[in-house]
Amino acid sequence: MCMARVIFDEERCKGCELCTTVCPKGIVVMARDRMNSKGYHPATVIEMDKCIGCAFCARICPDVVIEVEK
Amino acid sequence: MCMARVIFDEERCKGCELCTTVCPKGIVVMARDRMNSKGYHPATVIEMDKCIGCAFCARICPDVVIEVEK
Amino acid sequence: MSKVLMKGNEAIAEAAIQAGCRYFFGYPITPQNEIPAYMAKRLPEVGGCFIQAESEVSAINMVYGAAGAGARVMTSSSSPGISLKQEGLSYIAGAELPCVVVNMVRGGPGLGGIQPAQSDYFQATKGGGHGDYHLVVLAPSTIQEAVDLVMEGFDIADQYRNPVMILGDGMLGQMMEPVEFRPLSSKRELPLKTWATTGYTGDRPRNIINSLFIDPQALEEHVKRIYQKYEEIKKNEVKVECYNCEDAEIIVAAYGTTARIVKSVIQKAKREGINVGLIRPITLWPFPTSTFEEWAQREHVKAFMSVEMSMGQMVEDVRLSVNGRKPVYFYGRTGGMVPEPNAILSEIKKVIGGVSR
Amino acid sequence: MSKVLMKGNEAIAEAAIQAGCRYFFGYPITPQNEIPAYMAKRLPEVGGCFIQAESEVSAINMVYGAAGAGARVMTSSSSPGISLKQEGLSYIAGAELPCVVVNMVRGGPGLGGIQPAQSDYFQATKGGGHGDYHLVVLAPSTIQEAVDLVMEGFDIADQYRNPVMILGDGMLGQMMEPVEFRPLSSKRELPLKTWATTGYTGDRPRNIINSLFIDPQALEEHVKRIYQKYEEIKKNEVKVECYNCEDAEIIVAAYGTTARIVKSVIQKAKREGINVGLIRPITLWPFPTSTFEEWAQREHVKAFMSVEMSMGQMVEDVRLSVNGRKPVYFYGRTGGMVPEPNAILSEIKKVIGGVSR
Amino acid sequence: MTHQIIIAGFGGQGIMLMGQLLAYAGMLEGKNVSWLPSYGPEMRGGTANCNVIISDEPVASPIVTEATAVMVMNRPSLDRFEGAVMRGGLLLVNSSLIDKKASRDDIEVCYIPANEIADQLGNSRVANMVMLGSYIAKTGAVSPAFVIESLRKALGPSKEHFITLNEEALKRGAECVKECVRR
Amino acid sequence: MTHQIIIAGFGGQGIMLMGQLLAYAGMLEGKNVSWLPSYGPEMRGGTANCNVIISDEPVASPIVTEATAVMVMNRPSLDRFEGAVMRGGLLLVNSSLIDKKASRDDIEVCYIPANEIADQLGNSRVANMVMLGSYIAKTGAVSPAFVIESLRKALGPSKEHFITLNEEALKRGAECVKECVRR
Amino acid sequence: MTKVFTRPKSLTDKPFHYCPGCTHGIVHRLVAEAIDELGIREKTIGVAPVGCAVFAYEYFNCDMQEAAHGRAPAVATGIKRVLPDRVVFTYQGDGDLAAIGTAEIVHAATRGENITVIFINNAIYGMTGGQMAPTTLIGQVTATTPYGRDPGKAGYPIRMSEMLATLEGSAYIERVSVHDIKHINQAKRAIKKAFETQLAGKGFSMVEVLSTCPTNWGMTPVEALKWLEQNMIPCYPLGVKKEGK
Amino acid sequence: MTKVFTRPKSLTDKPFHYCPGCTHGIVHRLVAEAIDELGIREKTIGVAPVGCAVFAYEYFNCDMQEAAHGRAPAVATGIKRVLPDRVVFTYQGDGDLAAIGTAEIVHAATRGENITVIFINNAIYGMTGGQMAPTTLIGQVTATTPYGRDPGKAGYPIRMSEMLATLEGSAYIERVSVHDIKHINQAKRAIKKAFETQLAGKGFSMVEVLSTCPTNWGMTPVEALKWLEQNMIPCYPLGVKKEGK
Ligand SMILES: Cc1ncc(C[n+]2csc(CCOP(=O)(O)OP(=O)(O)O)c2C)c(N)n1
Ligand SMILES: Cc1ncc(C[n+]2csc(CCOP(=O)(O)OP(=O)(O)O)c2C)c(N)n1
Ligand code: SF4
Ligand code: SF4
Ligand code: SF4
Ligand code: SF4
Ligand code: SF4
Ligand code: SF4
Ligand SMILES: [Mg+2]
Ligand SMILES: [Mg+2]
Repeated sequence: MCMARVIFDEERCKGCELCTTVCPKGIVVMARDRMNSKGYHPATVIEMDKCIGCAFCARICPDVVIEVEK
Repeated sequence: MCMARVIFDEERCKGCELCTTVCPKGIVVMARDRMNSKGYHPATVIEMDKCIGCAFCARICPDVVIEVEK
Repeated sequence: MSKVLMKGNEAIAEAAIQAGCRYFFGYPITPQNEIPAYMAKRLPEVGGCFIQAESEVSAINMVYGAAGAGARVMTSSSSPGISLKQEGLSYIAGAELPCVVVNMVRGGPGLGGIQPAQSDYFQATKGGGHGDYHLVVLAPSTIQEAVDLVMEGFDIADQYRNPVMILGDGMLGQMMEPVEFRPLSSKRELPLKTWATTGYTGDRPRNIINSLFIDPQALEEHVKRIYQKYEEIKKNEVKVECYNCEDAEIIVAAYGTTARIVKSVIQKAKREGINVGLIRPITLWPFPTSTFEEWAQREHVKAFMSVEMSMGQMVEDVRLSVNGRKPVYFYGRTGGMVPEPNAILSEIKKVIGGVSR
Repeated sequence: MSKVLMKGNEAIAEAAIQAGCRYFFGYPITPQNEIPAYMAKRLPEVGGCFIQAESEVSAINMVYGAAGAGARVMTSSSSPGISLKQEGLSYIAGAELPCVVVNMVRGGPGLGGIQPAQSDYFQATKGGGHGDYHLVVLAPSTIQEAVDLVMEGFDIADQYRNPVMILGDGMLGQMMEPVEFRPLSSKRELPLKTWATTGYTGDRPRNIINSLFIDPQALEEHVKRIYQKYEEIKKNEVKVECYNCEDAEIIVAAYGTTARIVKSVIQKAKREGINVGLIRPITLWPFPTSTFEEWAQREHVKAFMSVEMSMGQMVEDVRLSVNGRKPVYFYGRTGGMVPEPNAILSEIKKVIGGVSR
Repeated sequence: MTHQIIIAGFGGQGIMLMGQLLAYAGMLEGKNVSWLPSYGPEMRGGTANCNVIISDEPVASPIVTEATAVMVMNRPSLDRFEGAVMRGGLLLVNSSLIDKKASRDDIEVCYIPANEIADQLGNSRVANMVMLGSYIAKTGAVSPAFVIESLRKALGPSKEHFITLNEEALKRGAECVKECVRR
Repeated sequence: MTHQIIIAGFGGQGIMLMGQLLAYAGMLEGKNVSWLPSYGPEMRGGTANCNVIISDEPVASPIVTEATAVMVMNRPSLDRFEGAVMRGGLLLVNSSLIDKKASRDDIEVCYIPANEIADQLGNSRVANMVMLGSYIAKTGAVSPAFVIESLRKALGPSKEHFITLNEEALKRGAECVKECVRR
Repeated sequence: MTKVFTRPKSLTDKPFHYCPGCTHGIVHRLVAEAIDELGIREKTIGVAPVGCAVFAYEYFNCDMQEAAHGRAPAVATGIKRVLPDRVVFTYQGDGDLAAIGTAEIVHAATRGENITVIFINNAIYGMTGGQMAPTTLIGQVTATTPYGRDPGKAGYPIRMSEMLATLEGSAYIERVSVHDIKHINQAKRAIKKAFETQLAGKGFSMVEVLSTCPTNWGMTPVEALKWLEQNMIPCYPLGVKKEGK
Repeated sequence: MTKVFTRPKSLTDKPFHYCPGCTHGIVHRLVAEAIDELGIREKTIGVAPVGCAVFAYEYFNCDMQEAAHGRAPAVATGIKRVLPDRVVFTYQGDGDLAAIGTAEIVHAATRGENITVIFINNAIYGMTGGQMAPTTLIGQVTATTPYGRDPGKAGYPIRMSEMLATLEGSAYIERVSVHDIKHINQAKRAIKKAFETQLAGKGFSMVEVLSTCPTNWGMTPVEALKWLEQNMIPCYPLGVKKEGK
């Protein structure tokens, strides 16, 4: 089983939700519970262990919020 | 036999000789013996009776020097 | 008619339509985008035509064509876009075509910024294009005045066959004030546009719109005839507001929105017992030279000060008008910075301190 | 070096090459076509590059790019083409890029004519583009001076990071005179172009060529810094020729080829016992204001007269300099007409008659 | 009498509309008015603010540097505009979004829980009208009826159901101004 | 001493070259010189003319309005420039192409059959050099040797055989000036 | 005898200022003939370029406007929008249309502006004394390509007709030549068709005419026609490039 | 664990000012990745447009010039001629490139200027608040086509890639999209290839990227991607339009 991890630079996130639409595992969601200093609900990953490190989320993010490790 | 006639407005002629190259009868020539007030030897027709009124000479003349009657 | 609250840009567009303008050719640029947007919406409603041109260069040349065809036509832009129109404006002036051009000035040079400025004064009044010519330059201070001047501007353009520029700034374009669209107080006898290229049907000479005169003598005669027209304009069309000049120790020269700020300063100064006057040129070209001349001769006036949103441009015309009779000072902010009343007041005090010493 | 007989336009092109200019971007227009033609021939020989741009607009923006990359670069045109360059010039001034721009002025406005004129003075000196900025404007009177000023112009441009305009006219461009290509008398310490975009290898900060300052405060600071530079230029770079001014009753102001005609007039006047002086601004911006001020204070000088190939443009700077101390008159021809010596002389006599009455 | 007003907040809070309604209402009352927005790159998100003047005299400068009243709808606006209130002037703070207190003691400050009230009314977008209601009640600068008339103009005839909601918001805002602090 | 010269004729007659050779020769003699062409749409056919000044003093205006000498190579040029000769000045007329006589009686006029002489030399294109030879002989403005040197520069090394022809033309032109009329 | 060939009514009496043998004159006449034959002179408004044809306003016997260099399509647009029932045409050179006026022609075409453009491609700037045009052939020597046009430095000849044909707004585009009688006749038909396209309200029409500049090519007029045929036509293939609906 | 996806070195640290979900940001990253992968950052000089990407000079971590609206190709030409061994690219919007800058892009292409152009087609003027662009779709409502773009008045959408592909000087032109991962990957390959084309000295290269403007289209970012796919791609077919030698 491949271990992978995504890291969000939440301050850069603008809450556009694009990343949530491309995750094959459906684990990227918006964090409705918090806001960054720009006033956006940032994207985040639930169930990180399901992440396959495909980097789709990172590749579609217009604000280079996401790093992926594998 | 068809009668035709070409009339040169010699003052307008610039002696470019284009008309002389298209006459199927080869009757359009430059009048080396005279100059118009612009200093050009004008084109003219020798043996007008050979003219078939095809108007090729007129059609190629860039300065609308030539009228054709038939 | 009742008043409506409108943005300066929209009011200017509506004024043009009410003045019979049916053609608008423009290219987007901040801070005047409400003008083309309004025109795009309204012109089809009144049977007119709006085109977003591919550039300002193209827009001004569409204006040339439409004006030459006899239409009332307008374009608008802001500083960099107006620079691109300079060749076209010179052609329009040279071919003696009437039209109205709006410049909602922003900070420069170059791409600069988008905040209000007055640093295109030279370009507007001295001729940013080549050759000897002038635009009639109208500088409204309120939106109502903008509306009135746009409407009159079309008449002036038609009367003298000369382009008219409305010189505003981002602030005037973006703010809202109540306006009334009212008929012009001065009715002009406008000449028929018998010179327009509408088709040569034989009932008049063939019409040619042109600014080429390859024979220098002919060109000189043409230019001199245009300059005679300019003398007429200078005689008939100068507009200026004098405010609180009687008994003023110092007279400030300011136009457009800056003049409004100066008025606030004057009220403030009054409360402090300082008598400050304002000469507000409404026509920047022709410049109200004689108004300055007259006040410069008054003894109570010790000095003049030009206040501008620029590094000092109109001040040259003030100096030319005052012609050494009194000292002329300058205070300005630029690049989109708006002069603050307190700063102006303290400049005024400095000057008064200086000249009364 | 020995002298060669050269056309003004070709001499200007060669001077640029001798000054190290290796890039030329231009678009044909009469009467300056010999400049691009010469450059097209010569630049490949010296390892440089000539491009005939698709338009003047494009040419000036190529100049922007090349200057930003650190090269010595030139463009040239004539009046309508220079109008099209106004946006680009404002950008170049705003981004503080050094370059040399030649305007061989022809009659205007509009398409106008192709004979010599000086009716682009306002455009050149006041800023035909938008925003607060100035070009350094050099106005040669002879071909030798054109050569010298072009060479120095590149240095001035580099020293102050500001565009320099050579303002000539069709006559200067088309005539021939002997010229010598000689090293500049004044050697300048020129700053290294560490700001040029040559590739960010990490040994210096990242370089950005730009004129956008979206924050008005930043834009104002930027403009004010440029204006401090202008003060330096005013202090260091004013060039002017005074000719026969001692004892002159009237001083004529004239520049470029017109000044040569005036010199002929002065010789003629001398023979008739009339003492006429000439102040010939060589830098039109910065204008030799203090020279005029000084002579205006002399008692023997009764009046000034600006003689131009325009409807009266430089005369405003003369008036601003004289500032009411003495009357300032104007005589001009325009549209490609060249003032005749006799006509100038009779104007001078008229003025002298007037002021000595 | 001249009201010199600054209104500031986030881009989406209806700041510009508040100012326009005030100016329109002022005009309907026969006053001289002006409305001046800040424009520029701020428009794209970030903060927005506008200046409104309502006066018996013709409006000279449309710029408000010494405000008779400032309304701040978010925290950055409080920081930025608190200083612009003239001595003795009025500061209205949207206490729903601003937890900080004003620091000046030479002005009157009202804390209006505009968003909370709006939420209570079932539409958080009318927080601006709550604030406006407070301002009007406090200063009497314009009559609420004219504000509603202006709003009717702005919304167009189809949105009549919104009007009631907004009227209510104005009213609720007006009720809040009892809680003001004059220091 | 200042020579102020106007040269005029048809486009193809080598008018501009005449002027340039004069100016170049003047320069080689260490004089101040200038050459000023008329330019413009006239260039495309029609007439051409230029002004040349050769002077001990620096050249002020390069425009010749009162010429010490005028050379006209065709009829329209005579009509246009006869009046430009200063009183006592010199007018050289190409009598091969101009049948008219000059009308002024306050100047010296020479009739030079330039084209005929050129034709005699076997090349009608050197009519301009014939005329130039006359002018130089008459005025001594520059030495013929410098004109030839200038011509050598203008033609380049490959055209050496032309030089002899041109030298001859200058000489023949010089011989003509005996036939001048001083009135 | 009746006149079988005579000066078209849509030309004024003024003699052309063009150089001897310059085919600008032929094209002028063809345009005038087309206007005559369609009977539209009274409602035609022409726009002259800056280029050798700058004085076209003196030759076409209809109302005319003289445009700034390259801007004729914009000027024509202004006229046409004001007077949609008139016939508006521009007459432009290759410097005018294919260099400085590139944006104006592309956008007039893409807008489907209902105007007719007569485009004279003579592979050079005639009026200013023979500089390179965008249409100058590879290797061709001009005042600004003294060593011959090198595409590595000065780019390739531009085929405006083919380029504009890619635009949806262009209704009719044809390239023709006037180097002999047959092609002159073809050119005439094309020009007439272009006006007909406008009259039918179909949108933008353009005829590119390969033309000579004997003066700046340094040839006799007769040589120039040959050079055109042998050198220009291979680079600029004749024929209809676009024909809409 | 190793980083399999991280911020490219050729981007500075500065957060983009673009609206949420605006695909300008994706394209910036792709350009930076291509530069990184080719190892050319040190010799790359970029030219920013006037448009929403006006601050591109703050984002690309290489030397940059900010050009006047539409003139980036001319500015790039100036730079490239002075520094022929550097890599020069422009980044331009559809107003910048396809409207005001039409002449500059056409002539850079026909000159075969050895530069790379990244062309962002978002069918609108983003920066100035949503006016019609030359690429605006038929029927699309914008600030200056309030009744929807009517081709009879405002012309047809312009296909720049197809148009420029007709020019001999263009070496490589491809149209791509960034509406999903597959297309983003394709876009990346195209951008890289464009730079490679320049590095090989082949001449003008351009990648047209279909891009969204959620703000002025009045949609959420996610809706905008769908709208792009469903409306723009049919009008602007993806693929290689030109691939030279
Ligand atoms: C703005 C501007 N730039 C340049 C010129 C100079 N100019 C006049 S005509 C011309 C080009 C003419 O070439 P073309 O359009 O091919 O017409 P042709 O003379 O060959 O028929 C140029 C560059 C001008 N008048 N205005
Ligand atoms: C000469 C000039 N004209 C107009 C403008 C105003 N302007 C700035 S950006 C822009 C258009 C932006 O649209 P686009 O190029 O499509 O880029 P986007 O914002 O959509 O990415 C315009 C018209 C300007 N700055 N300069
Ligand atoms: S890397 Fe792939 S699997 Fe992991 S969160 Fe991102 S899109 Fe989902
Ligand atoms: S795509 Fe990027 S900016 Fe958008 S929500 Fe996801 S992480 Fe945030
Ligand atoms: S009409 Fe025909 S046959 Fe007669 S002269 Fe002309 S070309 Fe020859
Ligand atoms: S074609 Fe015309 S201009 Fe030429 S020679 Fe014949 S008649 Fe004369
Ligand atoms: S220069 Fe060329 S295009 Fe112009 S008129 Fe002469 S031959 Fe014709
Ligand atoms: S306005 Fe449009 S193009 Fe510009 S940043 Fe916002 S979404 Fe992107
Ligand atoms: Mg041509
Ligand atoms: Mg866009």
